[in-house]
Amino acid sequence: MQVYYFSWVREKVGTGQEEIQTNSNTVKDLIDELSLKGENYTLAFSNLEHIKVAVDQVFVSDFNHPIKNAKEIAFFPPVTGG
Amino acid sequence: MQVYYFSWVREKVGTGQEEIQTNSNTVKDLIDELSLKGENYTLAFSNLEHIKVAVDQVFVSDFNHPIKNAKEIAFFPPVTGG
Amino acid sequence: MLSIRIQEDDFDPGLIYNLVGKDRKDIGAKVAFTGLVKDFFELEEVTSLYIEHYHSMAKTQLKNICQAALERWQIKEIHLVHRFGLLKPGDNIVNLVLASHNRSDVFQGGTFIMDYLKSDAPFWKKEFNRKGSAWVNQSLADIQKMDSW
Amino acid sequence: MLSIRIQEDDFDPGLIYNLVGKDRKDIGAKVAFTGLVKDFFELEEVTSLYIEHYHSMAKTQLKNICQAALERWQIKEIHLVHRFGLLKPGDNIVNLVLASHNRSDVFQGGTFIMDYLKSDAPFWKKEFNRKGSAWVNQSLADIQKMDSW
Repeated sequence: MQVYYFSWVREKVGTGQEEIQTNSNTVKDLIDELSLKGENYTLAFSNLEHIKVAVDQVFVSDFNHPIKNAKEIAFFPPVTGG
Repeated sequence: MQVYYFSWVREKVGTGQEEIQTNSNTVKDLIDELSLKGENYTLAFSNLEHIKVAVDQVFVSDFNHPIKNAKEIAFFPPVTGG
Repeated sequence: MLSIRIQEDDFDPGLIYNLVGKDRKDIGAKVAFTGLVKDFFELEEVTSLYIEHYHSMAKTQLKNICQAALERWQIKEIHLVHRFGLLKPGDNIVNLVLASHNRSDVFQGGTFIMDYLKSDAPFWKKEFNRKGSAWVNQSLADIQKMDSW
Repeated sequence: MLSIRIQEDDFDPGLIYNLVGKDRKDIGAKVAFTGLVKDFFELEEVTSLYIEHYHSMAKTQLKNICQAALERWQIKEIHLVHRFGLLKPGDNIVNLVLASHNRSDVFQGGTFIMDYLKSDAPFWKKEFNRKGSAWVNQSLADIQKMDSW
């Protein structure tokens, strides 16, 4: 699946987009898996209170939301447009 | 004093402005006095529920409001601008 | 900055909108409101609308309403124009532009000014169509909107 | 009519405002809102503002927000533009124009769309000045405004 990072999450991870092969079942599982990839990921996901998630472009407030069959997951801080 | 009439009050009275010499003490007294001047005035002031009054360009909700020393009195229906 | 005009001539809402706050760097939000003549309201197939007004009192009232908004919200600029005379469907009647730091100040201030203008500024509308004419009645909704502030 | 654009290029708020509802005779009220870059916010003496966005989701979210407004109020036209990229103080960020029969529909619809856009549309702002840079934080007030609807 495609994983997107925006704003300071992107800056901390060091990339805006990557293709991930995963067996994770939920958003939380994916975050745990990503956090093992390196210190940049650990830092980016160190405080999940500041992280918003969209699964296939829809906001998901429950981190136990399933991600099986999802095509794209995005992690970013609360939005500040307008 | 100058007396002004606007909208359908003006149309019923038949003039938009006139100079009146009066000894009336209140708005109500002036209306009674004007109503005696002719059928056009009687008709214009027949239902005071639909008449708004401004004394020296300030809305007055009490028809017992004094008009001694007033320079201009205006009679008109509720406003509909904007 | 407060600018209020009452005039018979037309104005250009887009031009006014672009000019308000131009070259300032402290404006984060602008709102414009324009009221236009519809071809229906009290009457059907309206061909023209006559706007009568009590000039001296209208100027005072519009100023009072805008001053109240300036005291209540953080607003940097208010530009208000109201027309009188004989207009046609599609014509501009009234135009309001507000500029501020914040969006909620301009939205609330704009709504407030228009609500009060509708109930407190001495303007009257008369509609004409092929069959006749009718003075527009003040709507209960407009009185309630003003009273809600 | 619903028009939504997300673009890097600038736009002309006055021109858009004048075009919306042009030649229609059933529009009694128009509202425009423009959000602009201020030279202060999280930082002082801001020299530039970078707007990042999640394009596909932003398009969907803006459309959803506008559709919700169309269902809730009597609105004839909505024209929304949001910019991304590197901007300077005084530059336009977002522009919204609504047209309707009635003023309360455009004021309420406009406030609603901007409140939701601030909390639900995936755009992020980063301010730059001579000393450094900072991502703008979402304000509690903005969350409360959205929740109030």
